[in-house]
Amino acid sequence: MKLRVLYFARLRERFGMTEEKVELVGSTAADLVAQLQARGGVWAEELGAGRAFRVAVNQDIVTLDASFPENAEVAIFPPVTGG
Amino acid sequence: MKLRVLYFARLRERFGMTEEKVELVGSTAADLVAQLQARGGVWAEELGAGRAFRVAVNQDIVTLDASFPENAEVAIFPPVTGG
Amino acid sequence: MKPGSMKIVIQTDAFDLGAEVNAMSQGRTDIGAIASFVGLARDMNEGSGVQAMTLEHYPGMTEKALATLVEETCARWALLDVTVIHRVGRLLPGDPIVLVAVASSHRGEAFAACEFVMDALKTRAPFWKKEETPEGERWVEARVSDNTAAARWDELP
Amino acid sequence: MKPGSMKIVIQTDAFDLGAEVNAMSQGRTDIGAIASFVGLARDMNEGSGVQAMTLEHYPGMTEKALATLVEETCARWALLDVTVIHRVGRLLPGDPIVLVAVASSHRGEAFAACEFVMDALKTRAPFWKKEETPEGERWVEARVSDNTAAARWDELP
Repeated sequence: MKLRVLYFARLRERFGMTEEKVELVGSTAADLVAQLQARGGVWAEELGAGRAFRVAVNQDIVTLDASFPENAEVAIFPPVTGG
Repeated sequence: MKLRVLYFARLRERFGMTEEKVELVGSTAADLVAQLQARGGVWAEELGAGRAFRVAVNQDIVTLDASFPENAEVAIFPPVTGG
Repeated sequence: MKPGSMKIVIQTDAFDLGAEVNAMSQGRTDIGAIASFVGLARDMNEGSGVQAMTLEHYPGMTEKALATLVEETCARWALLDVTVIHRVGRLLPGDPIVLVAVASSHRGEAFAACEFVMDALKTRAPFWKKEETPEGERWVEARVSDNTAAARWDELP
Repeated sequence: MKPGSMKIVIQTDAFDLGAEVNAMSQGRTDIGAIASFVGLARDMNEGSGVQAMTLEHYPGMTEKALATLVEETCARWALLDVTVIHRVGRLLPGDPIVLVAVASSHRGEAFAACEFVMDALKTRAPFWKKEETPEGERWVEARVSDNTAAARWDELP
């Protein structure tokens, strides 16, 4: 399935991009994270086990077992630090 | 002992005075209240059993067993309602 | 809290929340949080309309009671500044009555201390309200809920 | 709370606490309490000096997350108005970052709701801070204490 994936804050900087189109094999947030980890390098490092990050689907934070609707706007970012 | 006694709010209005000099027979807040109650009328009514009022000595709220220092500034008033 | 960084004022005039809070943070960079509270005169109390109210106080004791209360607050939480302003005299519905502002490094302390000051003020500072209603004038009775609100601080951390 | 009496703004400019709180109470006489909070940029964090910070956010999600949060707050407490303003962009120590103001008939609701909004905002609104320190730039890490502060509202009445 096709997804638009956005990155913010430290992840945006480390991945060197603000967003990309991803053709996902699978349908859940966990599938997406696994596919991105498989790129190795900073992707494996930042999205590896024990690293804290959040996934949002259509601007709501979801758990890793969440399924994506087609053409979802997905975002991956560090725990928030505003306020 | 000689005391200056101030009244505030509803008690000031009901007693018809803002302050008076009292020659107290006894030495505690309870003694003063009993002496004022003995005047009868609004005094007996407002300071009677079950009525809520506060006694302050030199501008600190005290309990009825508190002893007065000589020439104390005493105040009797209803529970406070500011803020 | 550095000496002197506590402001307690009883006045008839209105106050300016923005100016008070700005004065707290002006020229300093160690404050992370300012919690503030404004209490206003409502047009309704105990089920009847209020056209105006008059606040009476006990000059001298009021200042003393508020200073003691603020010192207690500063001993309990790590604070950087506290301001308390309470109006007296005749006020109309919508008029601000009381302002409490508390500055701290972190928000938890600022919120707790600000609410504590308000709860304690409601039971310990010698102010009394007299309301003008269509049925005539009446002195406001102390609320049991205010005693409950003040008492819970005896148990809380 | 009447429809529309909720204001959520993300902006680079400074805000004016006094003006926001005055706007809430202007022309109405049913508000008895306004609790407010201002969070400011500090010159120190995690033991090192902070010369400036830049706030990044997720446009679209930020507004949605804050609107959801405020709706949740209004469902939980009897409120008359809520304002949330959060700044983004580069800020210096002493600069205000966030403002939350909550109006209610009574103070208990106003205090609780204001603190709830701040605690929830800290864990649910997509803002990120990057600090400039003498040792270089660094992204601020989320605080365990913020999760603790947010989680306690799951248990409290």
